[in-house]
This record gives sequence, C-alpha cells and structure tokens, in this order.
Amino acid sequence: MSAALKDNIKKEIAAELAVANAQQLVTKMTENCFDMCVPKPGSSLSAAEKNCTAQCAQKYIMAWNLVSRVYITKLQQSGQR
Amino acid sequence: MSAALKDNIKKEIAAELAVANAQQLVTKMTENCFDMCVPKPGSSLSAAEKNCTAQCAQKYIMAWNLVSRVYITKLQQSGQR
Amino acid sequence: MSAALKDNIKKEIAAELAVANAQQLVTKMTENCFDMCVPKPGSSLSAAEKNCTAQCAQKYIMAWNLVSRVYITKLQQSGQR
Amino acid sequence: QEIVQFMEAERSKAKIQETVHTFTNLCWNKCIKKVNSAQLDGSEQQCFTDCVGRYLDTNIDIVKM
Amino acid sequence: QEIVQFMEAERSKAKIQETVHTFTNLCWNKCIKKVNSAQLDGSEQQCFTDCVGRYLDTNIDIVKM
Amino acid sequence: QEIVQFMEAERSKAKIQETVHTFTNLCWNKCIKKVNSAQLDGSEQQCFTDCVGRYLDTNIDIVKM
Repeated sequence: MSAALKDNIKKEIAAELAVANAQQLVTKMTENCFDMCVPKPGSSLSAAEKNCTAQCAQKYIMAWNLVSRVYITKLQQSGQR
Repeated sequence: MSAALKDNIKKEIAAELAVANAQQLVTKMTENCFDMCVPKPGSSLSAAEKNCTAQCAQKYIMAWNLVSRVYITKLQQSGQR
Repeated sequence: MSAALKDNIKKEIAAELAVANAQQLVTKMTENCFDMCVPKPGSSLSAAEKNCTAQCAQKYIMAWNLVSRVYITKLQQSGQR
Repeated sequence: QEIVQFMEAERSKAKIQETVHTFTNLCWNKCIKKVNSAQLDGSEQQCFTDCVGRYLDTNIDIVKM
Repeated sequence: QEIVQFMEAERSKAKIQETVHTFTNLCWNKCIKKVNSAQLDGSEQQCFTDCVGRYLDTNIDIVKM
Repeated sequence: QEIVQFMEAERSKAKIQETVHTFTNLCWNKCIKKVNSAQLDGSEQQCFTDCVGRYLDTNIDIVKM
C-alpha cells in the first residue's frame, strides 16, 4: 500500500471518529441545555431561552474540555491506558 | 430472484422492524407507567394501580403517535430525510 | 474437536461473560453509590464518604443477588425462558 | 438492488422511530405529571407538540453556533 | 454443535443478567433512600422483591392490553 | 499493520472520549444548577475537577473491595 493511500485511510478513520464524537457532544448538550433552559416549552423559543441555551452550550463545551483534561491526566498518573 | 421471494424478504424485514419497535414501546411504557403509577410497590398491584397503569399506557401510545406525527412533519418541512 | 479443546473454549466463553457482568455491576454500583454517598465532591473522599461507599457497594451486591433470585424464580414460574 | 433499497428505507424508518421513542420519553417527563385519564387532553397535546418543536429548535441553534 | 448450544445458553444467561442489572438499578432508586448499613434490612428486601414482582405484573398487564 | 495499529489507537481514543461524555453529563448534573454565564466560574471548575477525581477514587475503592 502506498504511503499516500495509507494517509488517506488514516484521515478517513480519524474524521469518522471526530464526527461521531461531535454528534455525541451535540446530543448531550441539547438534552442538558433544553432540560435546563426550556422547562416549559411554549410556541417558540423566547429570547431568554435562546440566550440561556447559547450560554449553556458554551459552558457545556468548556466543561467537556475540562473533564477531558482532568481524566486524561488521571489516566496518565495511574499509568493505565 | 423471483418477485414472490423478494416480497417475502421485504415482509420479513418489515416485520422484524415492527417487532423491535413494539418491544421498545412496551419497555418505555412499562418504565414510565410503573414509575408513575406504582411509587411504592406492595405485595400485589392494587385496583387503583392497575387502573392508573392501563390509562397511562393508552396515554403513552397517544403521546407516541402525536410525537411521531409532529416529528415527521418537522422533518418534511426542513427538507431533511 | 477434542474434548479438552471444547472445554477450553467453553471456559473462555464463560469467563468473558463473567467479566462483562462484573464490569457492568461495578459501573452501576459506582454510579449509584457515588451519587448517594458523594453529593458534593471535595478535594478528597472523606472517611464518612468512604465508609458510605463501602456499605453501599455491599448493599448493592446483596440487592443484585436478591433481584437475580426473584427474577429467575418468576421466569421459572411463568414457564418462560 | 431492490432489496438493498428497501433495507435502506427501513433502516431510515427505524432511525426515525428511535428518535420518536427518545422524544416521547423526554417530553413525557416534561408534560405528564400524573395520570387522570386515558386521553391526552388539549393542554397535554399542546405540551408534546411544543416540546418536540422547541427541542428541535434548540438542537438547530446549538448546531449553528 | 455442542459449542453452539453452549453459546446459546450463555447468551440467554447474559440477557437475564442484563435484565437483573436494569431491575436492580430501577428498584435501588425506589427502595434505597440512604445508606445506613452494609446489609439489606427486612423492609428493604421486601421492597426489592415487591418492586421486581410488580414491575413484571405491570409489564404483563401492558402487553395483554 | 500500520493501519491496524492506527485503528487500535483511534479505538482507544474513542473509548476515552465516550468516558468523557459520561463524566461530563454526570458531573454537569452535580455541578451546574442554573446557567448565568457562558463561562465556567472558579467554583464550577473546581466542582468538575473534584467530581471526576472523586468518581475515579470511588471506582477504585469499589474495585479493590
């Protein structure tokens, strides 16, 4: 197999994983932020609900990144893989 | 492949999907209606608990059908598939 | 296939199932006991939290064994498998 | 390929049904506090309709971010 | 085919264990409010037994509907 | 085998990310009661850090039992 072909396959695998991860993140964010910001859904999202959702989503991503850093550090400390 | 054989295969695939969907519905209905109608399980189901469960199950099916109609309409409006 | 080889394969299959079951049990115990015993996580587990977790885990295993017995008895009574 | 096409269609139907299960469960928790009848009354129907609608709006807003 | 049969049996065992995990988790939330000892006391044992029994009864009633 | 090795590495990455999703969701419920800003403030950051740490400690204690 040529190096170029190998690179292509690797890129595709990595891209598929990245997409699956992003979808999972969006699903969890939507679930948690809808639950927190839209307790009683009305006929449309109010400005306050939209604002809350936008802040919530950014907060959720920051939390995800923090948890990721903390967890990977713990994994490395304990020598587990 | 004969048309009759094709039809048979299609029927089997459709039936399998229908069974899986019905099982999922029964599982979710049981979970939610047990949680709501039997907060403190006793030595047998009381008449009130049985009545609540029966009403709850019918309500759940109506909710499923409504959600299904609303969701499919939204999908069609947004041109997604 | 020799009887010895068959036995080995069976042992491996059974061991794999046992490991998967134990992992699932540990995951569920950790989730439930962390939730109950560590409502506000601090910089380390307190003695009270550790004590609660140890008791909770033993309780959870007893509950699992009880539920298992009750469920299998019900399955046998109803003639299902 | 007729069968393959049919399977594709069934698979996309299964995916939609899976989402309907998720939404029904999620909106049930928001819309039904207790069971008084076997019917969905008007305000419950409205709640489910709004719940699905606003959930999808929230999802779209998040994806667009 | 001995191995195949054994695998079938193990698979059905795995399915039962999966249900036991689900029931234990569900009934834990109904029966255990706080942890005071490493034992299941009498009323907790009764609660788990009734919880599994009534859950199965509810399931049967719903399927029969 | 270079590809196989790469796939192994990606799979172990996917497993870690799956755990990160689980922990974020679980600690979100413990640490965030309402949304007042788009930032994680200091005490929220501390809460997530402690939540992951103590969850892993609890897990280790249980496995060692």
